[in-house]
Amino acid sequence: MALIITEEQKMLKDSATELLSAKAPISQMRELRDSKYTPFDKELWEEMVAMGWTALTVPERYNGLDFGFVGLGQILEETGRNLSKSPLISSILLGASALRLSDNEALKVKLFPGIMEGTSQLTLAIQEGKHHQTSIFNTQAILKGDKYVINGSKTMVIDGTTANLFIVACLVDENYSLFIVDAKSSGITVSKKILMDSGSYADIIFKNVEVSAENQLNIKFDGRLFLDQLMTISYSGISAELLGICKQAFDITIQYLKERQQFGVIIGTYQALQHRAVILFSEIELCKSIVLKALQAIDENDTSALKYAHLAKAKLCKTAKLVTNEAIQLHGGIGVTDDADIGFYLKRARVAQQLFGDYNYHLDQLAKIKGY
Amino acid sequence: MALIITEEQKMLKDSATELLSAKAPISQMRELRDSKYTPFDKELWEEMVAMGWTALTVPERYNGLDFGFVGLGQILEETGRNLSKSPLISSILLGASALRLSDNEALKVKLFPGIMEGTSQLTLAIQEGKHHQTSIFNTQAILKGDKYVINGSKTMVIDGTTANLFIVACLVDENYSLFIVDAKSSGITVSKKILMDSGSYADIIFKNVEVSAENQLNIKFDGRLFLDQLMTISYSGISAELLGICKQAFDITIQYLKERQQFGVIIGTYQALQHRAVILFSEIELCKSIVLKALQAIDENDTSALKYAHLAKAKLCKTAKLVTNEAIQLHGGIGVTDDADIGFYLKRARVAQQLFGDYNYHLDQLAKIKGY
Amino acid sequence: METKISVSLSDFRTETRAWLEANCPESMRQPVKDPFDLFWGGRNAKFNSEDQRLWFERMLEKKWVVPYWEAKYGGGGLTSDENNILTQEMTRLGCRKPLYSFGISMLGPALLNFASEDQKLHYLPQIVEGKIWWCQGYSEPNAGSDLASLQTKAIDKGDHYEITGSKVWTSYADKSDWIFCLVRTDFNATKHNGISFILIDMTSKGVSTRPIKLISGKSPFCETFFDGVKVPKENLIGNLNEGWTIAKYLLTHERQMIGGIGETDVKKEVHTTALEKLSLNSSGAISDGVLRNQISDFEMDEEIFDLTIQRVTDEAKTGNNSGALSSFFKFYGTELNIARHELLMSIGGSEALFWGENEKKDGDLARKFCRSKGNSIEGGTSEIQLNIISKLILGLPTK
Amino acid sequence: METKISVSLSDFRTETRAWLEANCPESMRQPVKDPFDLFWGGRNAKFNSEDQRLWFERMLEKKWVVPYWEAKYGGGGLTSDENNILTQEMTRLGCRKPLYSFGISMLGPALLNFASEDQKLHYLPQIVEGKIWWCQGYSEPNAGSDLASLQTKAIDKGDHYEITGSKVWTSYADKSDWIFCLVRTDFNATKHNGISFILIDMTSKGVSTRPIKLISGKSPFCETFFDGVKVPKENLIGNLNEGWTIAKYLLTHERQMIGGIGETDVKKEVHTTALEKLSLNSSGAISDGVLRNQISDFEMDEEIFDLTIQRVTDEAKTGNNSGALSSFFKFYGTELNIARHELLMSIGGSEALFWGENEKKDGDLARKFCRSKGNSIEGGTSEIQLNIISKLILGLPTK
Repeated sequence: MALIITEEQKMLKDSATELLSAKAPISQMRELRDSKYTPFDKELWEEMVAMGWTALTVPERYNGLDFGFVGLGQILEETGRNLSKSPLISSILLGASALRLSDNEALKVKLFPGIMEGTSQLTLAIQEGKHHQTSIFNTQAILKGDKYVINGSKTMVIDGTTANLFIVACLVDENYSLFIVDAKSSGITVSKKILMDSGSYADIIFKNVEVSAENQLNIKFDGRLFLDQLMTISYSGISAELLGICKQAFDITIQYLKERQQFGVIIGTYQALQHRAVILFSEIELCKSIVLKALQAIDENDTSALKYAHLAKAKLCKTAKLVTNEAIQLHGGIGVTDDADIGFYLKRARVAQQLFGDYNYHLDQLAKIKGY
Repeated sequence: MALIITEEQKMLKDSATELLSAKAPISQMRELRDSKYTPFDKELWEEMVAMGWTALTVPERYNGLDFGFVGLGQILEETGRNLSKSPLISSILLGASALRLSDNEALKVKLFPGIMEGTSQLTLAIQEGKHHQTSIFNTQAILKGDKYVINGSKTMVIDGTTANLFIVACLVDENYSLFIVDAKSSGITVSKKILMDSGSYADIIFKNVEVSAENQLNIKFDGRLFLDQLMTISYSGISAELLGICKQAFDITIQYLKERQQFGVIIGTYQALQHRAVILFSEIELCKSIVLKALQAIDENDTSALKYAHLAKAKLCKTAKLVTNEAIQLHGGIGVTDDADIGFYLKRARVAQQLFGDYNYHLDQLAKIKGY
Repeated sequence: METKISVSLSDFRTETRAWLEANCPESMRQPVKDPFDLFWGGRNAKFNSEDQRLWFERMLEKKWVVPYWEAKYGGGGLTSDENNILTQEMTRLGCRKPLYSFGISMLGPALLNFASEDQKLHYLPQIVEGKIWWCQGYSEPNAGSDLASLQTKAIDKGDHYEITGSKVWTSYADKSDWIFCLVRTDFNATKHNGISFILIDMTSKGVSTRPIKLISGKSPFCETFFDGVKVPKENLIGNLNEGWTIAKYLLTHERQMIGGIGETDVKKEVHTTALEKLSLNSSGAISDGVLRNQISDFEMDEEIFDLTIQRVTDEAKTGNNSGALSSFFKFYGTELNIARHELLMSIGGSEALFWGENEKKDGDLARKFCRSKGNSIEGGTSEIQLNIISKLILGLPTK
Repeated sequence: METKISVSLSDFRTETRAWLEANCPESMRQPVKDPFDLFWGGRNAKFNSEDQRLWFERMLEKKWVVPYWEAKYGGGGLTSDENNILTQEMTRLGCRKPLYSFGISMLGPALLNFASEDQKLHYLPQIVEGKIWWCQGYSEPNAGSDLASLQTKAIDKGDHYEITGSKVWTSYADKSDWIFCLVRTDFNATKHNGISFILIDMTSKGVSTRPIKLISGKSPFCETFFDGVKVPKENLIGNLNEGWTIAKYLLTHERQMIGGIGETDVKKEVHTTALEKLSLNSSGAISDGVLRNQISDFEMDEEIFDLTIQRVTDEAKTGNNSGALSSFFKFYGTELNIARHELLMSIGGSEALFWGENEKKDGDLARKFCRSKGNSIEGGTSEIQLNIISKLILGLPTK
């Protein structure tokens, strides 16, 4: 299929551009930060629900729009551009996707409505150490009667302080499994962590947390495959956000190069800066291609989807690092002041780079996939 | 001690500059290549002997000058600048150094005179695979009566077609050992290989080659330590040559930037090219420091000498790659023609980068030395 | 997702495949080892093998030497979709091109866009039939990146031009029959406005050539000298003094070719070579961890670059395209090819350094490595491409 | 190799070591946690601890606050060798500087080189005694890289200058007593020739400051505004309209400081942090192979950069030196520091991203990372340093 977005996807993207630039520009993010790091603006969230973004990837049989991940990616790209804060990543990219992949029909019927209405907010608790990986968990779920008892701890849980339902990745005997756990369950301790992007994350300790066996997301579906597919979506989705970050940081910088004067000339006339700007442009051109390919691969059930997702996250992490660093440097002094917006792109990029694995991790996975 | 060369070392360097620019400029190297890849000019070699370069690192008790490796490094830097071809690397940097490190007094007394007179030409046969390493050899020497019998094969033997004595790194039981083997011994097959630098190298097969036990270079001296010290010298010496290559390729390129005109201006006025030139300058500044430090460390028996040698070779390999590539690119079309000299620097650099381990190898060793 | 394929195209593919399988000789489906083994046509055309002759004649008869040109110019008149299918099927079977020719890839497009109908009818069919070996005369010793400062002059002598000057980087000039050339026809105009595009018979009196040796060894490149060469006025293509327009058009074409767009070679993945040549650790990974990462990073960019060619091609079909993107492809594609050769040299270690004394047989890897250094220079240096992108795509100002 | 050490220097080292051990309080030998914990002196000087007061007073009495200035200016009159030994011994014991002061590091050298004897005798001893907290007024909102285009004007009013304009990046301006400032005294001269260097009392009427917040959080930087401030004419340092000479001299000084020359902190090796924080594979190597290589490459450059400082310092002693090398150190040193923080962030992973709500206590690593991005901008951007090196060392022409 053609590596371009369809007219419908383009319309969705345009509507996202419109809504976010009107209702969630970067000034909103600054205000939230200055209001004691408020996680997100509730009104904006309601607007997103009204726009149908929360239903975008939900299958039609659950009354969703089933519009696909290319569509969700367009929205995430725009939230990246505007650094808009909302539970889209935690509850939709991660939460709704986990539910979509689940073979627990009862759970799907029960939870999709709340997710789509935005009244129920999910998030994924998977990471345990300083770095993302999906091969070893210490968190265990042990079956006792008709309940599982979960023990372990998770970190980097996005919106972990506002979500009402956690999807917890556990080991059940030797197998991977995911459970829906109510945030209010007894035995759960949530510690709020404000990270560099002014976002609200949580460290969560599960101590003898009881959860009904009915809350297991994968019944017959192999946990390893489930996780791989969920990660394919996560890597690609975060990459789409990083693409928006790169594009906007680049655009702002090019604009600055066209305006700022020193030594009596516009600094954009300096060839050394021009060539550096073109390098950024070129890398972003590559980023556009792999992000779209990774998203299309999900929608098409491409057997190489995981590879494309690794490629996307690896490339986007590398490019986001380059672009945000160069963006600051090309701004000069103003670039390191809090008054300028460009620093926020650096800060969000670094967090998004770590989320679900950095460049190093994905590069290593790519080599492993190819067998070297 | 101060990280500068002494007055005496400076004088030696100046005399090398003088001799080589007069007798062994790059045009000589071109002529040798065009004369069926002649390995080196014999008259030049006699001049070098007359200058005392072959005696430079030989201890005074064997009638050498004992001038030290900083001195030899200055000469190698100048041969790098001029791409002069001679057995200095094979017979002096490697051969004389191996003998100097040896605890076989009789062998030293016997061989040093010929080496210094240039009548005897040594070389080192150590590498076996495509890449340098010093931890595994398949070449074995087995004691039978008063002789060792050597079996195995070696590659990348510098001047292997003109040397009359090979220093062969072998395994004796589980231990490393080095033997002086006459090139004419029965059982030796030498295959000439012309490499990219137009230099003459050899693949050598040893099949039941008998060598007197008296020819063992290390009697009580541990073979591993022997090799480490010999490699410390080799890495540092080749790094000195690479420094000369980098400096000259850089100087030629800067000169070109000051002369070549396009679009009605001297291309050296273009800021993008200026900044790239400064990056090269900066990296070469670092190279100067580490090469000198590595050479001084040998002369001072610094316990960190091997670490400095790894640092030198790693940094010089990386910088030589950068500088020679940029030198060609900054020359534009003329840079890829055989008429221009700059291409010879690229070709010699790539060979010198591989000799005794590339950037990758030395970077890995550095991490190992530091325990991570 | 569903893709709609029109029935006729699907039929076309089936028929094409069958025809190629039946008509392309086995030896013409093998990768090219030696560039001199290709068929270039020309007055002194010589086939290197019976299969090569057969393959050319069959394709000529089928009108598929230049399948996408109109029939009146000797082409096959295929639609863009049909031509793509033919290319895909040829790539799938590994079929060589029946004729290698700068006439097809460079002069042809210029003629189609800028020549008179008479000129088209005269030259294009000859190109298709491989009767003329064309070469290109653009750069001069002092007009490389600054091509428009070229000084080869064509003086109006009434019924003809008299041409004096020299060109460099004329590929195969020593074997070619004709050259298409940029010459200065007005020395008073600003430099871009006094240039014309003209065709010159290489057998004309006063034309001579000298081969250029590269750092990789011999090369097809030559210097070409014009010493008062008489050229009929009807050999001028397009308007007098408007040759720069044609030059710019052709440079864009050339960049796309060098940048790898439309290339049909299937490149062997670098990691495959690495697995064959390098030692692995206990978990099956390449022991040299630095090299492993370099390969992985390179293959990441290579794979994504290919996707980018696809994306931009797809976007172009919907009408979104910028000509300056060819500069981006040229720049990035050649940098990747250079990086690829650096990696292959790293993997090969001392083995890859082998040069040997026989240029034709020895040192393939090392010579290709050296040759790759020219990629970021020929067809407009990387620096020129960066300047073009900065100005035309990013809109950064110039002083 | 033998090194000759003069007996008296050897004695000096022994005595110095003994004195420092006896007189430097234990708490003054600990690394600095919070920059606000340093003693900066000034009119409103406040010691943060009794030890800090003791240490300053003892060093002042010993004349070692500025040990290398002449005694008549309040210095210790040490020779260069003696001063090096003192620095080495202080570093060895981890002694803090008794007084942090731009008066010592920046204004002092300018006064020594350009001020009248009266001015030196007036200002230098006050600096040594920590009586005045000095700040620096150079950059302006539209005069950053292009510093010489500064517009803060000093108008000659007979017995005084009247100063109007604003400065940015004035560190600690809100706490300082006096500012040394570049101002424009001739609007008709070419931009480098109309600048003067002047000292201004921050309590003068019309001076105000506003703090600048950085991406890392609060900072010591301020904007400083001058609204018709009266400054006595005797506060001018050096000749009228020749302030640019002083500025260039001081910028070289500043670059050396930022580039890390003369820095006495012993930096923890990055791989040590990596070994503490990262998982290792069975052979004891860092499992993340990419990170391992990045660390190794970084430490290679870091170690060799330190050797380069040593080499250039040693060369300078023999009289071989180029002032423009300070640009190289500034450029390369700051790039290394930025790379170091990128690596520490990589190693720390999600942990390193912690920011927290309490700027003073939380997110040390992430905030330092953000702060490091300013290194290649402050004190002259990397681009400016590259321009300087290109021109002054490589001798590349400018248009």
